[in-house]
Amino acid sequence: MHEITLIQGLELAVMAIIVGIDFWLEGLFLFRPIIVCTVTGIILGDINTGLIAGGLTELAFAGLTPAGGTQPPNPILAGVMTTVIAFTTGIEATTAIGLALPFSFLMQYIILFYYSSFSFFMAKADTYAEEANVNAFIRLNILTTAIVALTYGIVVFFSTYVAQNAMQELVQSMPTWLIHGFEIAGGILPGVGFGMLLKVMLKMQYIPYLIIGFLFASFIPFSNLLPVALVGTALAMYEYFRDKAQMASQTAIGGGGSNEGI
Amino acid sequence: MHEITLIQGLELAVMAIIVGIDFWLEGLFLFRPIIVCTVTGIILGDINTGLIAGGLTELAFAGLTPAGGTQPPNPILAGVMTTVIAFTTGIEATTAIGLALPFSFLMQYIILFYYSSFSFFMAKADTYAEEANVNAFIRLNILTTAIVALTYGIVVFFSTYVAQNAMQELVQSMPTWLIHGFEIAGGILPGVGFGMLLKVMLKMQYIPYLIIGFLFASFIPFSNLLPVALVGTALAMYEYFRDKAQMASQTAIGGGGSNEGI
Amino acid sequence: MHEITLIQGLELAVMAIIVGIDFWLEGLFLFRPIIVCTVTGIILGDINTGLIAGGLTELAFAGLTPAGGTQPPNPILAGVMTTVIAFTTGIEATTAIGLALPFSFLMQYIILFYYSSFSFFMAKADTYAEEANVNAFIRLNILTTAIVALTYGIVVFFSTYVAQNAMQELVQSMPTWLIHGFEIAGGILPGVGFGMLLKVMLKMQYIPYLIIGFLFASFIPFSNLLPVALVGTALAMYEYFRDKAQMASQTAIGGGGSNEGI
Amino acid sequence: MKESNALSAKDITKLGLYSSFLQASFNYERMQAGGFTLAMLPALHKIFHGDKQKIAEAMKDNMEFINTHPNLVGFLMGLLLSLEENNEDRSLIKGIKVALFGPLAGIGDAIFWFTLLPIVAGISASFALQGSIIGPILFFAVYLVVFGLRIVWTHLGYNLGTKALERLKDNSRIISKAATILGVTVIGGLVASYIHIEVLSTIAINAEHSVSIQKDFFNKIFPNILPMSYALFMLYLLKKKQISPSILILGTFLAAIALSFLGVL
Amino acid sequence: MKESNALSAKDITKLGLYSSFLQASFNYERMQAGGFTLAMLPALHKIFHGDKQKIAEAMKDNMEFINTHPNLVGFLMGLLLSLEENNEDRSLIKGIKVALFGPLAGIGDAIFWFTLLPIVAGISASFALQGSIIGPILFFAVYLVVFGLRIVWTHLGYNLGTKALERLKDNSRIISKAATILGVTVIGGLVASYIHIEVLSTIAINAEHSVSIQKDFFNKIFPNILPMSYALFMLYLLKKKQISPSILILGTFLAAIALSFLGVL
Amino acid sequence: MKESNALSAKDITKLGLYSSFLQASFNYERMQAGGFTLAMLPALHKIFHGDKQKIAEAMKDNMEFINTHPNLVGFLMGLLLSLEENNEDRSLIKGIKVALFGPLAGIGDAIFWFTLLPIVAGISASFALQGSIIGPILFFAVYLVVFGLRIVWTHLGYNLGTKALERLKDNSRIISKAATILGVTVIGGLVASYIHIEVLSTIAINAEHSVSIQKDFFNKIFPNILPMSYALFMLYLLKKKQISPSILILGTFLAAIALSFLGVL
Ligand SMILES: OC[C@H]1O[C@H](O)[C@@H](O)[C@@H](O)[C@@H]1O
Ligand SMILES: OC[C@H]1O[C@H](O)[C@@H](O)[C@@H](O)[C@@H]1O
Ligand SMILES: OC[C@H]1O[C@H](O)[C@@H](O)[C@@H](O)[C@@H]1O
Repeated sequence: MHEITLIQGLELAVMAIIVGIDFWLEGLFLFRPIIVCTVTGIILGDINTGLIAGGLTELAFAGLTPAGGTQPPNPILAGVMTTVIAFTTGIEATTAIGLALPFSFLMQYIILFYYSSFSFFMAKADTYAEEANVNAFIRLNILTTAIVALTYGIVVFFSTYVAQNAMQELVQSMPTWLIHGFEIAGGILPGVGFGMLLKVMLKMQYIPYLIIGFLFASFIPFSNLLPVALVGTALAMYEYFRDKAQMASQTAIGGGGSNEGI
Repeated sequence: MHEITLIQGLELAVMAIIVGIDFWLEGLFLFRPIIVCTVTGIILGDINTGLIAGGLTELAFAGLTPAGGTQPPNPILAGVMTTVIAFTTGIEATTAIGLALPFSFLMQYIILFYYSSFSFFMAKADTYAEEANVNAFIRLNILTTAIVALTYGIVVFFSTYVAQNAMQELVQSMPTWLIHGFEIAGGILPGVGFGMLLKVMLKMQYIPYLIIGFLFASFIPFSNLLPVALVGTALAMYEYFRDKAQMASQTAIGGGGSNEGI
Repeated sequence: MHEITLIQGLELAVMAIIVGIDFWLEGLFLFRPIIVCTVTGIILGDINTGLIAGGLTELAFAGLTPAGGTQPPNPILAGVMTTVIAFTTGIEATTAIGLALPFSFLMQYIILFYYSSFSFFMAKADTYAEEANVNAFIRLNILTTAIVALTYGIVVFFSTYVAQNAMQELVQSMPTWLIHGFEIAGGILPGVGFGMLLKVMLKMQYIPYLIIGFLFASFIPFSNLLPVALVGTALAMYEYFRDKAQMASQTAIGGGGSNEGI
Repeated sequence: MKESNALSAKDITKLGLYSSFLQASFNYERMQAGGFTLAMLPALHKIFHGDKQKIAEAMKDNMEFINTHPNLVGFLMGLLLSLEENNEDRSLIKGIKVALFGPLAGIGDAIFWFTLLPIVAGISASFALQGSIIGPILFFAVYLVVFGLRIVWTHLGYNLGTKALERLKDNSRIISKAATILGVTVIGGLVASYIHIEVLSTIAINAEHSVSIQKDFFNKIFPNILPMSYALFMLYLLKKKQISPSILILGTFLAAIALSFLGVL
Repeated sequence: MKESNALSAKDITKLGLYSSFLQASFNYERMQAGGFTLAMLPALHKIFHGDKQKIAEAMKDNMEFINTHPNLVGFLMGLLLSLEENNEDRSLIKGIKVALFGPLAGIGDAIFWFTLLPIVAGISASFALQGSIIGPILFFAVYLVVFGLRIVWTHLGYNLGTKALERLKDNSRIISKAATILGVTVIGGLVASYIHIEVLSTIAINAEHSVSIQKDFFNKIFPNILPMSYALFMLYLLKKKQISPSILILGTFLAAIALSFLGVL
Repeated sequence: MKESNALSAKDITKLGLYSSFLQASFNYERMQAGGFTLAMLPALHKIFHGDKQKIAEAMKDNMEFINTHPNLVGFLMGLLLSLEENNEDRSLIKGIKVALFGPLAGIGDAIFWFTLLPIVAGISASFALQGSIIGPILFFAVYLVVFGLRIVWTHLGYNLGTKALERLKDNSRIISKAATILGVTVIGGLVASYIHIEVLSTIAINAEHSVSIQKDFFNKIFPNILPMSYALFMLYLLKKKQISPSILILGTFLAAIALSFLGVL
């Protein structure tokens, strides 16, 4: 049972602003839980909790990507809150992940809101473009980014410093089955993410590869996905060279055909 | 050491008739050992022996299929007799399977005999067809099925009720090496079945798939063949889509060629 | 700590001449360590050391092949000296392999020297050919082979009988890290051999197969490479039949095309 | 889609059930011809409004040799009936039947005999062996569903009708190729897991210890090398030497007993 | 290779860095258009020597919808600028942009999102979980390199320029196919290792012992059958039923809690 | 099939044995030319009934550069002699020789060097390591058979003769491609099982416990990552940097000793 001081709250907010910008631009991947949690841990003066929380949250969220312009549960809030909850309430990180999810969702929806509402800026952007008004155009982009950054700062400050006592009471009042439920949710959630990926990528003809990757990972014990990635690479390269050869041979034939035509 | 009562003998005969029809029509697969043995067990009032015998016999016979109109050792007799022998003589089911084989062969040959002799009915069937004599045609089909069904009833009644004492003495008089020999035969026999399947299916170009299935099952531990089937599915789908694409592209080229011809 | 008698030294030399010829002609593969070591062991009257050394050295050298006319560290010297060093100095065979390496290199370079210098005989061979001087031509080939054979005899006699005491002192004076270093070298060396093979064989399009073979051997436990070879066979056959089918279909199209041309 | 829809959905469902009589008079001359015709009768009767002439013709065609997979034959029946309804040319109908029953058999056997059966058998047997009734129940449940699907296939075949025909004929080659791939792969697995050969003999390699031929030799060379070798040996005898299965079964049997007597197996 | 090399290597390096603003004004109408244009501005300005007219045109083109992978977009930018330098026809330039951003997204996502991230995450997390700071440091190091590569891609794209174009357009189809293969394979692995569903319930099969649904049933049928089923179920709902992800997340959440309450999970 | 069968089956058998002299005067200028010619001599002598002129011509042709696989060369020799018998045009014969020795080398190396050897070595070594003489005996037996096969290949080549030629030339491309596939796959396996690198160093990650670089780092990233990296590194140096194998062997050797001294390996 620890307290978060005002200073710490502000420090967390500042961190949130920085990694928030990184999240928005997908730049240095500072927005991934393993980084966020560690820094949070450092700020709270309990790096070990930060590392454990980071490891767990990173694994749970590695499958939840924004590919295709989709928006998954937010990794920053998940990271911050998992660490903070574990730190303040003293519960296990595995459990904390579950309890951090609602915050993760909240931020996800805020981002989604911006994704939509920022569309309104496009009209302005077009006019600036027509006038080749470079400076205004730059300002506009800074503005949007700033809005996101600030939002992160505020949300994190409130979720951590302001809400901490409420949080503690909440957790203590929670029945175990509910807490366990949160944990479980954390374990199943990536399924939604994968469903979204598959929706984008899985044409009938790629099903074999899904099966192979799945079988491989189900039956061969390894400590990370590199082997599966290697299998995928092998298959991808095989197919690439096959297709390439075929293209070649076909143009050859095609060419032959046209020559005969002459 | 148990006795089979006359009633039980008759009940077994009735069961044999029912599953016999199912065997002939390959309808509900009640003719598979796992079902036959269980029911036999229930009739003999020793369901547990029935279940064990069913599990073992089913596994031993899962590879012996009639695909292609071939006729493997008979699953019904194998099922009934494995259970009955285990029940009456009190020996292990594993051993009983071996001792049930001769009965399984006997019935196999009877069915093969019918496969040939029923050819004679075809002349009749043709005439009925010409006359569009529907009822006679139906009767003919019922007749053939009835013959098979009855045969099952009789064979099973004799092998179980009538022959039981002889059976017991036989088993007791058997040297262990002979009994063990029967067990072994049970373990090797599926090889013949697979040989038959391969004769039908294995063209040179499919050897790679045989190898892969074999390797997979040899080196990756699993409790049933589903994974191998998944691999097979993946490979089959891959090949299917490849061929399909090729067909498409070729007709395309073909078309192109002819257009150029014009 | 054993002595090698003069007789044994000569016997070893004789053996070296025989297997040396076999090495040169790549005939009966008597030149492989597993044979050489065993025979050496027999000659030294310590067959067990011979067998152990043979097993280890064979495994270490199985990847070092002369394919493509290249010349790997010499298997005969490696075999003889591993056994001899283990026998005379009483150290472990695993360590002896390392210490045998320098001899193996020495012989490798001698052979490389012959590979180059024998080129000078070719001029002679040409003249004999023009004159169809069969006998001279035969003598020439016998000569070259004899040179190699003799060299083996001499090198082995010196390395074993003559150098044995020096050898013993050397080994005793060696610091463990140096001996260990030799062992390690033995373990890494095949890497060079494989690099050479890959240089010959590895076009971009074959990388997938390298990956698959590597993955398979890394994750599936087996006692020899047969399974990997089976995988390779499956893949090779698959590709072979695919290409064959494609060749067929294309000639078909090609033919069709030309007909249209008419 | 059809001019005269003589057949109602109910008729097709019935057809699916009747299709189970496929093998009622199975024999080596015509294989499933008798049962096949039998199952078609009611529908044919309805289509031709009892016109004896036409029914006779249809029956004669159906009485020709056919051997396909019972679980899928309904698909073929439905398809053919949709053609009969459009009273397509008899020879066309016959041609399509001949063209399709083979591939259908290949697909059906690969899926139902070589794949589904061993899998369901494996799973439910593992329950039964623990003395749990779940085993047979599970098995029964699965095959009840499979049986029910016959009706689905039949409707499918009937509705696809002529439309799908072209595509079907084009694809049947590559479809049954795919089915064979599945089948062969699974058989490879079956060989490894359903044939059991364990050599008991050992050789004394030297004074102290001896090697077990199975563990130290065969398993070292390749696990399951004996099962695969035996299956391939059978294949060889069946294909190259034309030896009948019955003889091979008998031979296997005697060999097993002999080797047991000699203590080899 | 170019008539007028307005841009220096340094400009291209800058461009690579600016490319990080790609998503600065990300939104669902134009996706990355705003940031894309922003990143191109300095270079465009230089190429057109501040000619407002031309810059406006270029900006308008760039403001059209685009969505590609941030780590690789530099490649596209470099390529397009080399075209602008040769003042190729505007519509050509636009066409190429439209033709390439999709495949580039596919490749980038497959490599960076679906493959690199889970792998690096897996490795570094395994350190972090031991309480070792090596974890996050390793992670950071890797992504620092990835970031640095943006500059490389950009130079690459610029130098390839028109030359490579033909080849690129031909290959882009089969390249992104290959990328998809990699992606889908890895996702198959992700499903097996990142979704965790463990059924706790057991059934008493008879007096003495009871079977655990997870161990004795699901695991026997197929390990990870539940994770895969769930992922496919989600796919089904998303694709066929058009249900929004948010709802599925919420549903998953509530289901988890409910099943926890019932003691099933 | 041939006009004048100068050669008896016995001659071909002899030829098969003589083919073992292939490398009798191996050298870097002509590789196996000398031995190749030597092995052909007796048969040529017989075909040309000692006509010095013709023999000289044949010998000259045979003395041209050739490098193929000793175990299979008999096949080529048999083939060529069947052509000589039909006294085909010299240049044709030479052309065929040049066309075939390469693919034959590829096939032979893939099968005999990269596949058969490591397998037989592995199996028989595992016996020898138990101190069992079965090891070397088994090894010898296998290679005795392989040697015997030379005679078979030779007869095969001779009998196929011109007939098979066309097919051979068409297929040689895809055959040696297949052989390469086999070879490369096995080499992948060899790298994983025949190169041994084990890092001993450890890093203290915090007060209480330290991580072993090998177990906790490399093995976590990928087992055998070091062996593969090393093999690829060698490949790089050989191919891109043209460094000679001897230098790499020496380098490896010194590196190993140095790293042993430093306690890294
Ligand atoms: O899918 C292309 C692209 O979509 C969005 O723009 C973001 O999620 C990127 O990370 C992704 O690469
Ligand atoms: O092979 C087609 C067909 O052959 C026979 O009719 C029976 O064994 C069927 O079960 C099988 O499907
Ligand atoms: O590569 C062809 C050939 O090259 C050399 O001649 C020898 O190493 C042979 O063993 C090898 O087969």
